[in-house]
Amino acid sequence: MNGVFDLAGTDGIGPVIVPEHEPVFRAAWEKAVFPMFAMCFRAGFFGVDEFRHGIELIDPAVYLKSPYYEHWVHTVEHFGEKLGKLDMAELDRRTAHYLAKPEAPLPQHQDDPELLAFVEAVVPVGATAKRESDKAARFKVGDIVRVDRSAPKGHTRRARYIRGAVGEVVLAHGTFIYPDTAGNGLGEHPEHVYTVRFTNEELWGAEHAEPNGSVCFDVWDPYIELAGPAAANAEGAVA
Amino acid sequence: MNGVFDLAGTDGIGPVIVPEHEPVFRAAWEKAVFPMFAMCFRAGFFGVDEFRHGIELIDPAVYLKSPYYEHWVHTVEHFGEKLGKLDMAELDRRTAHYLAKPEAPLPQHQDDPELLAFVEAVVPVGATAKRESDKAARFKVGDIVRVDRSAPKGHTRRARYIRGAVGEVVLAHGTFIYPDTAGNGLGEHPEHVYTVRFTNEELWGAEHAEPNGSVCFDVWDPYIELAGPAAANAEGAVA
Amino acid sequence: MSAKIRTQEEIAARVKALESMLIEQGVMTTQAIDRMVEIYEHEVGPQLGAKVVAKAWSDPEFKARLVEDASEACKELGISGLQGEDMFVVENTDDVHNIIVCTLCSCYPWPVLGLPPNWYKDPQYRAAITREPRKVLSDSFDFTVPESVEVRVWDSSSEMRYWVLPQRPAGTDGWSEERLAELVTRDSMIGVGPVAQVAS
Amino acid sequence: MSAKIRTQEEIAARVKALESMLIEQGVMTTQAIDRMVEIYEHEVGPQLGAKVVAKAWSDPEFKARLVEDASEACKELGISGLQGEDMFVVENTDDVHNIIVCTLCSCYPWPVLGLPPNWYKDPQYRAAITREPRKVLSDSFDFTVPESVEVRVWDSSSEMRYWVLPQRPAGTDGWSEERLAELVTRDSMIGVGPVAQVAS
Repeated sequence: MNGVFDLAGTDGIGPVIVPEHEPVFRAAWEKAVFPMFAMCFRAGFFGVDEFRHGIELIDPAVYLKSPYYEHWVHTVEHFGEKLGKLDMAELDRRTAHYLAKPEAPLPQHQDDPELLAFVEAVVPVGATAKRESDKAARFKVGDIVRVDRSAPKGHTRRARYIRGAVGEVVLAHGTFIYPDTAGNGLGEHPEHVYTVRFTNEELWGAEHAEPNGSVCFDVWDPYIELAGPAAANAEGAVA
Repeated sequence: MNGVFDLAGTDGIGPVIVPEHEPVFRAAWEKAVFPMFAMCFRAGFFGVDEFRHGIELIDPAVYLKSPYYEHWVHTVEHFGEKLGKLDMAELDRRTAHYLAKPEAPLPQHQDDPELLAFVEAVVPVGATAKRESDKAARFKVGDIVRVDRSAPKGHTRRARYIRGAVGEVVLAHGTFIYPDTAGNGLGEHPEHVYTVRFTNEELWGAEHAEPNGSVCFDVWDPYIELAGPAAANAEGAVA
Repeated sequence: MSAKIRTQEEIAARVKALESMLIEQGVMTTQAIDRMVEIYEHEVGPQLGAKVVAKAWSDPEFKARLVEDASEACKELGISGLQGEDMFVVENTDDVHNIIVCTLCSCYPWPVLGLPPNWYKDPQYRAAITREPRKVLSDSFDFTVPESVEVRVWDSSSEMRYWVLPQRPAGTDGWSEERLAELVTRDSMIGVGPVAQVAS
Repeated sequence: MSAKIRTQEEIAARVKALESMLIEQGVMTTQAIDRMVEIYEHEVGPQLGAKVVAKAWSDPEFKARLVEDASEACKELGISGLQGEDMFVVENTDDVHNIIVCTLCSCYPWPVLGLPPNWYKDPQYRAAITREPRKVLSDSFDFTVPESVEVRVWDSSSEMRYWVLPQRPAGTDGWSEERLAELVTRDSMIGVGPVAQVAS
C-alpha cells in the first residue's frame, strides 16, 4: 500500500533530532510493549510481515506523531481484534480503569516456566525468514534491472522511491519469505532476494541528487525485470 | 517536494464522507479566512503558486487533521512572516487575547472603497495564469510521452503518481506561468501546458487497476519527454 | 513536527488575531470581507453551471462553443471570474464518464460551481478518486457507472479548470432551459452523481 | 482518520489494559516481560558489535569470514539472535562510506547493536537519509564524509540486517582487541558517526 510510513524522500518534516543520551526505554509502558512482539508472535497473533502491515494501517497523523512503541500497540490490537483474541470493549473498559487509577495492579498470575524458557531460547537464536526453495534465481549479480512501478494495495516492501528506478544487482541472498504474500495472510511463498544499487541521480534526478552517492535496497524477485545495459545507459542509471 | 499533500493513490486513510447538507462556510472563522487569499494576494503576500507551496509546508499530521481553511491561515502566516509583514510574537499575543475573550472586538477601522472595488472587480474577472510566449511547443496531441520521475525539492505540480508513467498527449493548452519557478519565488517563466491521459493500468499496474479507466493530468513542457510508440507498446501504456 | 492540531476555538482565536492585524495594515476591511462572503454564499454557486449546461443541452451551437472554449462561452451568460479564468468542459458520452478532482490541493471551477464542498477538499477523496474511482462512486455516492463506460478522472493539476457536461436525460424533449437547469446537480458537474431523475 | 493522538498517560493506561488481558490469556507474564527487558537493557547492546569489529580489525581471517557471512562469524563470539538471523556487514573503505536505515519501518541488527535509538526510528531520519545523507550527517551528527568518498546508504527492506564495519583508525598498531573495542561507537556501526579519536 501507498502510505506515509513509506518515508524515504519525504520532504518538509523537519530535522533529525539526536539527544545526547537516552535510555533504551523512555517510559515504563515501553517496557511492557517491547516484549509483546515476541510473545504475541509465539501466541499466534502475527508473523513479522503481518506485524509490520498492522503498523502501516495506523492513521497516518497518529503514525507520525506517536512514540515508536505505540505503533506496536496498534498492531497487537489490530490482530487481537481480527483474530478474536481481544475483546475491544473490554480493552476500552480496562483502559478507562487504568487511566483513572494508574497504580492499580495487574492481574495476579503465576510464572510460566515455558514462557521464560521461550524468551531465553528465542532471543539468542531468533527465527530466520530464510527458506529453502528450488526456484531458480531469475537474476544474477551484475544484472541491470528496473523495479516494477505498479502500486500494490496490501503489504509490500516495494517502497515508492525505488519504483520505476533502474539499478544494478550487487548481492544475491537466496530465498526468503515473500512479504507481499506473508504480510497479507497469504502464506510464505519464498522468493529470491537481491540487493540492488541505485545511484542518487537515478533515484532523485541529477538536479536534485547529492553527488557521489547511492542507495542499496533489497528486492524480491517479482519486484524487478531486466532493464539491460542499453536501457540503463540511456537513463544514466549506473555509474 | 514529496509530501503527504500529494495524495493521489494514498491508501489507508478511510472512506470519503459526504454529509447530506452543509453550508458554504461551516464556522464564522472560515468566513474571515476565505477572503484572505484574494486580499493578501492584492497586498503582495504571494502568487497563487506560492500560496499553494505555503500549504505544502504545513506539518503533515496537521495538514491531514485540520479543517481545510486552516491551511490558508498557515500559508498567510508563512508569507507574512517571511516577508516581514506579520510580527509573529504580536500574532501570538493577540491569539491569546481572543482565545481568552472570543467576543472581543476587531480593531476600529474605516471602510476602503478601493478594496471593495477590487472585490467587485476581481471576483468576476479573476487573474489568468496564461501568458504569451514565443516558446515552441515540444509536443503535440497524439504524442506518447513519459513523465520525468525525478523528485524536485521545492514546489512542483509533478505529482508522485504520474512520475515515470507513460501516457498520450490529448490536449494542448498554450503557455502558462510555470509553478516550478513561480511557486519557489523564481519568476513566471511560462511553459506550454498539455493534458496527458494515462490508463489506470499504467498508473497503478494491471493487477491493481480498476478496469476501463484513465486519468487526465496536466503537465508543463519540462515535465515530459517523448517516449515514442515503441516504448509505450513495450510497457502496455496506452490502450 | 511539533506543530499542534488546534481545536475550533484555538483556530477561531488565531484567525481573529490574524484578521485584526491585516485590518490594521489595510489589507482587509470587514466590509470587503462581508461582501466577498456574500458573493460566494448567495451569488456564485452551482446554479450558474446548471444554467450553462441547460443552454448547452438546448442549443447545439452554444454547446459547440462551450466545448471549444468554456470560459468564452460562459461569458455569453455573464459567468466568469476567479478560479475559472481558463475553464474546460469535459463532455460525458455513452462511452466516457468524466470526474474532476485536484489531488495536489483543491482546485475547482468557482464561477460555475461556487466553492467546493468539504469532501472534495478532504484527503480521502483526493487520495482515492484517481486510484479507485468506481469504488468511491459506489461506496460514498451510491452512484454506479456501467463497466462498459470508461471512467476518466481529470486531475486539475494546472490552472485549467475542468468540469463535467453531463448527458441530457431522456424524456426532456421540448423542456425550457429553466426547467432543464433544475435537473442539473452540482454532483453531476463534478462527475460523482447523476442529474436529477425525470419522472416518467 | 478520526483516530486521536494520545498523551503519555493515555498510552500508559492503554498498554496496561492490553498487558492485563494478555497476562490473563497466558500470552505474557511479568516475569517473562522483566527478563526480556533486562536482556535488552543490560546484555545485548553495541558493546557486542564493538567486540566483533575489534576482532575483525585484529584478525584478517576472522574479518574474511565476517564479510562472507556475518551471522556465522558472529556466532564464533557467541553473538546471535532475534533481528540478526541473517546479518551482512558492509565495510567502509577509502572509497565508500556506508550508512544503514530502514525507511519502511525500523529494522536494525539487534544482536550486535541492541535496540535502535529513537532518532533511527523517527520519521525524519527515515525520510532524509536516503535523499540527503551528507546533509543529515552534517546537520544532525556533525559528521562529514569527504566528497571523494561515495556515501552508500543501505535501506534494510528485507530480513537481511546490515551494519557497518568502520575503518581501523591509524595509531592503533599493537592494540589489544579490548582496547580497540572501546573505540567502536554505536554510531560508527550505523554509519552516522566516526569511531572514537585516538589521542596522538
